[in-house]
Amino acid sequence: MALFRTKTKEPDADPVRLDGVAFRYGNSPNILSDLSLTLPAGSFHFLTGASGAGKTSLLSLLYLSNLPTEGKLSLFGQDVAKASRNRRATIRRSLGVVFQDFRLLDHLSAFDNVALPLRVAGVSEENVKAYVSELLGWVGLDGLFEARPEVLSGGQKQRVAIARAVVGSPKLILADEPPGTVDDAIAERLMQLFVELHKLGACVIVATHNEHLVSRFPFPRLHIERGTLSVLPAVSHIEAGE
Amino acid sequence: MALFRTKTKEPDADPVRLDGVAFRYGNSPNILSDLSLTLPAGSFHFLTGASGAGKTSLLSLLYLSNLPTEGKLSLFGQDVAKASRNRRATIRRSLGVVFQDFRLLDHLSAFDNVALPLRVAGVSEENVKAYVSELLGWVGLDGLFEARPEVLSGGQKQRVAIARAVVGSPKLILADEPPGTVDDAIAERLMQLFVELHKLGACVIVATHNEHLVSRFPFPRLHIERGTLSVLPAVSHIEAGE
Amino acid sequence: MRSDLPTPRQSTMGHFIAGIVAVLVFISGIAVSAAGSIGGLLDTWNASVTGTLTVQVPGEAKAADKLAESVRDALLKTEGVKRAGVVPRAQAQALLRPWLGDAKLIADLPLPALVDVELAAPSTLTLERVDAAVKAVAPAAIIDDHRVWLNRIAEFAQALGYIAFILIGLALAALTLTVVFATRASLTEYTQTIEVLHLVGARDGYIASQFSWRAVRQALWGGVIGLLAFAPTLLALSWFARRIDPGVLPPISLPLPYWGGLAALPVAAAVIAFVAARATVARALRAMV
Amino acid sequence: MRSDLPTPRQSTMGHFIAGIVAVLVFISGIAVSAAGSIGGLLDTWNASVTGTLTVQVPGEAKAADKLAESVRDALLKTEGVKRAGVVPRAQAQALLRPWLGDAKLIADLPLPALVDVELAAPSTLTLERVDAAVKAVAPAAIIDDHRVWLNRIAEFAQALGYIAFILIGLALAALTLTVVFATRASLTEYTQTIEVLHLVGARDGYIASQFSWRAVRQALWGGVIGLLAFAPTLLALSWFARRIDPGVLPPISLPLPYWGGLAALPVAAAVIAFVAARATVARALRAMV
Ligand SMILES: Nc1ncnc2c1ncn2[C@@H]1O[C@H](COP(=O)(O)OP(=O)(O)OP(=O)(O)O)[C@@H](O)[C@H]1O
Ligand SMILES: Nc1ncnc2c1ncn2[C@@H]1O[C@H](COP(=O)(O)OP(=O)(O)OP(=O)(O)O)[C@@H](O)[C@H]1O
Ligand SMILES: [Mg+2]
Ligand SMILES: [Mg+2]
Repeated sequence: MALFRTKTKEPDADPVRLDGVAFRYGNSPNILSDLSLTLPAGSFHFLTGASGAGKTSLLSLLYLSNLPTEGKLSLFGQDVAKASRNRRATIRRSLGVVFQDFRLLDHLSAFDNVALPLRVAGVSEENVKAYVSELLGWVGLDGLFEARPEVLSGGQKQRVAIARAVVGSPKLILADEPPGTVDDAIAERLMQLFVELHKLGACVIVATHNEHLVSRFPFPRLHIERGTLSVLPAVSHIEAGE
Repeated sequence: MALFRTKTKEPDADPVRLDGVAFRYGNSPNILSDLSLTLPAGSFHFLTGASGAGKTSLLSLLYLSNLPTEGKLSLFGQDVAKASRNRRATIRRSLGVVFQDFRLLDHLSAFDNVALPLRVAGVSEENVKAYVSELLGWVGLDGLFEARPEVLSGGQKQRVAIARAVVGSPKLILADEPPGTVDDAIAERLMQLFVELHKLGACVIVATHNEHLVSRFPFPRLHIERGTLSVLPAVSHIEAGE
Repeated sequence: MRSDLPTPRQSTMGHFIAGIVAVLVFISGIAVSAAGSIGGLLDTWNASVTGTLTVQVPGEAKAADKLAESVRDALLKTEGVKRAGVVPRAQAQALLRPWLGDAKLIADLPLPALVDVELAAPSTLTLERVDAAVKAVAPAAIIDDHRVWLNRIAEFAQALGYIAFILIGLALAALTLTVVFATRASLTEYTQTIEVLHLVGARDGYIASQFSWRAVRQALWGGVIGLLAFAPTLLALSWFARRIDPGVLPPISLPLPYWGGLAALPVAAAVIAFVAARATVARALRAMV
Repeated sequence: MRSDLPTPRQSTMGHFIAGIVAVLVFISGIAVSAAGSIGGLLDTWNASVTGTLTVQVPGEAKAADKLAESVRDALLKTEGVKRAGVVPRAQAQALLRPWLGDAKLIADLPLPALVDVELAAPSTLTLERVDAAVKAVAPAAIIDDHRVWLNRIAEFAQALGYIAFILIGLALAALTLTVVFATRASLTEYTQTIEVLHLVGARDGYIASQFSWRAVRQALWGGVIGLLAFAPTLLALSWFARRIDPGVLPPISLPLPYWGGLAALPVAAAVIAFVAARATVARALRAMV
């Protein structure tokens, strides 16, 4: 599988660095408090925690949808709170995000949805076509290039969302419950995408409830409980991609 | 647990009866073909099949969002194709549906979303308050009664959707990937809701990819493959609710 | 009726439908009052121009003057006549001076006696009455009724009335179109709500009435706002008109029936919104099984 | 520019903004042309009423007739005079018949000679020129210029012009308000799209320009449709006006500058839509990190 353009140059700074980060919505109590953590390039973590623990909230800080209420968050060595809006847009182009609710654009075909990050980044239409077609084939959506999200099944939508997240060969991948609603054969393939990018040097975080999934891969877990984060060792030591 | 009003009178006819049903969207090829099946009251089935196999499509026939392209579908002994629109509305009030994409109303609080089927059916506000509060508590959403879906986490939204589906003590329950994005303790509770209703005489169908879930409960599976349905025996014989 | 729908505060389109109706009611108000004022203005002007006529009573001076007084008395009893008076002979002679020049000559002329008449409401009917009254007393009298002017202005006013009518019609058509348009657009925001209500077993009538009453409230509300914005504008316009020249323009003001019509605009908008909402929801529902 | 947004075919609000602009341009067109036509109509009428005047040349019949001919010749050379002619004495005498009755007596009267004058463009300036020309030839001549009428109608037309101006202003204000309103409402439909574009790394300027150009296209399109609907309406109105009475109403038609103004309406709507869209998207983006 050669789905991704290899990076010739490793990012200089750690993709994710949290220093005493706290976060809350509006005036409600803290959802996350005093998180300090550095995730280097080429790392792979699961993100676990009960429903409502704050997994999506933590990811929303990392994909720059929210800013920390306290503390400092640096992505690729840049303090996101201090970065200009255009700078943040540039950082976002190094991210690949699978949203828990997919966030596909209903008026665009599956192909155009996946192509969106490339087009926004100004990739040539020729390359867009090549990358997107290959990736959609890989996630098992051959023949559905022109289908709009409303005619896709739940699992098909999720695969489009995952393809969109990884199409730009991002250096930081944030996936919220990615293989939740697909059968195991496909879940395996989707995980392989992340693992492959991880091997190419990307920093990957996969939020999940699926204990089966967590136990299948030898990756450490970030566990959120009562607003604080702890790093737990991998549940399993079976090598991925077998 | 006494969450549900017991039915004094069993429904006379089988909740679900398919006779040579086929279904396709528009002019595309058949998604489902020649399905014949009767599900009696008090039955519990898992619905399995690969992503895109047609699970949601089959459920959409049962919750009267689509009509069969061919064949006859009867719910509670009534041919749905021949029923008047008001008649169909009445049939829908006997259904509890958990949609794969939740379909909560964004402008209503969690409480009002769950209350919707009761209010549409004209239940007194006093009873609405009692039933909805108890149920929301049961699914672990105490304190989130007034929260609107946009501030809920993915798992919390799903629990609201499930509460809405079961609040009216429906006689036919159709759940599309219900415990997909919640942790196992909560998944267990949610399954208990369905099992309890099943024991009270409801006919339950739960579509899922989660093999762990399927293997935990001693219920037979309806399996969709290449457009046809086969009934497979239960994977496990461990008694539910232990 | 309990509402399972977004409250207006949460609905952009709810505001929008009210806003659009406000603007359109405002415009319709302007159209109606422009038409009304121009009509009224022409009427007033028309009256000031054509509300006078002159009766010539020919004959020997003494006799003619006597007859002229009888004609005046008869006219004063005629319906629609506001004022009637015999023109003093000296004044009548003065009228001829530019033509004849020689004052002495004029005094000797057998001039007719003149009766100056002012009508309360110049109309063909009044003119016929005047004609009959005069002819009864003095069959030889000639009525100079400036009829050419009267006809011309009456025709003009009538034509303007037709056009004003058409313009109001167009404004109302635009109002209708826009309310229908805005209602339908606002309901696309609610497609998901309609679908969910449908799926939890609500009947079509229940769903349709929820949305149509909401649309009615919004249109009414917008219509009232439009009227409230329109009233001070009318006052400002009329202040401005008075400032120009109190003589030329009568105060711009609307006859009572026009106000009635304006007040009916929000109601009309509400009715249109109701029908449009019902039809739109019914169509959305028909697409659902 | 490549569009990552819904094509108008898929967008209710896209249709809607075009529709609203069409309706408003149509209304503005009606307002502008009503004002223009009423103005033009009053001008024409004004001219037909006051474009004539009578010069009385007093004196002994023969001498007066001679002098009247000189006056006529002088007037024909005066700028602004369309036609001038001596009224035959017999015709002038006929005018007096109702007053005097006796034909023989009239023939003996030292009536003034009359010159009937038609002006090309009645204005104070023209009247002054006529006055000067007449006085130079016949100092004793009297000019009966219906000045009262002239003043009255001129003032009325001017006042009506002011009001028409205000009405056009109001229509344009309504157009502006509605375009701003409709643009903002239409963009709420796109909030999700804006958010997703933002999340995949599009810059604010890129997102704003996508939406503002779309709004421009929709407003322009709507404006053109409004104009296209308006043109036949104007034709129908003018046909209707001609049918009533060709003498009373001159054909309703718009002076060229008005057409220019109407053609500018879609452009104005587009500019407003552009600014409103930019501002709305900018505000939506400011709410995102
Ligand atoms: N926009 C918001 N405004 C206010 N509160 C919010 C918002 N989004 C989430 N919350 C609250 O923050 C808490 C954490 O939510 P979050 O979505 O991060 O949970 P999660 O760990 O992703 O859960 P799940 O596994 O169910 O998706 C929840 O209690 C939720 O109600
Ligand atoms: N509205 C629609 N119009 C046309 N095709 C549709 C529509 N909805 C679904 N489909 C197609 O029908 C097929 C079955 O879809 P369905 O949603 O029933 O699958 P599913 O078994 O629920 O899959 P998943 O597990 O991924 O949710 C898919 O190929 C999908 O693309
Ligand atoms: Mg989450
Ligand atoms: Mg499905």
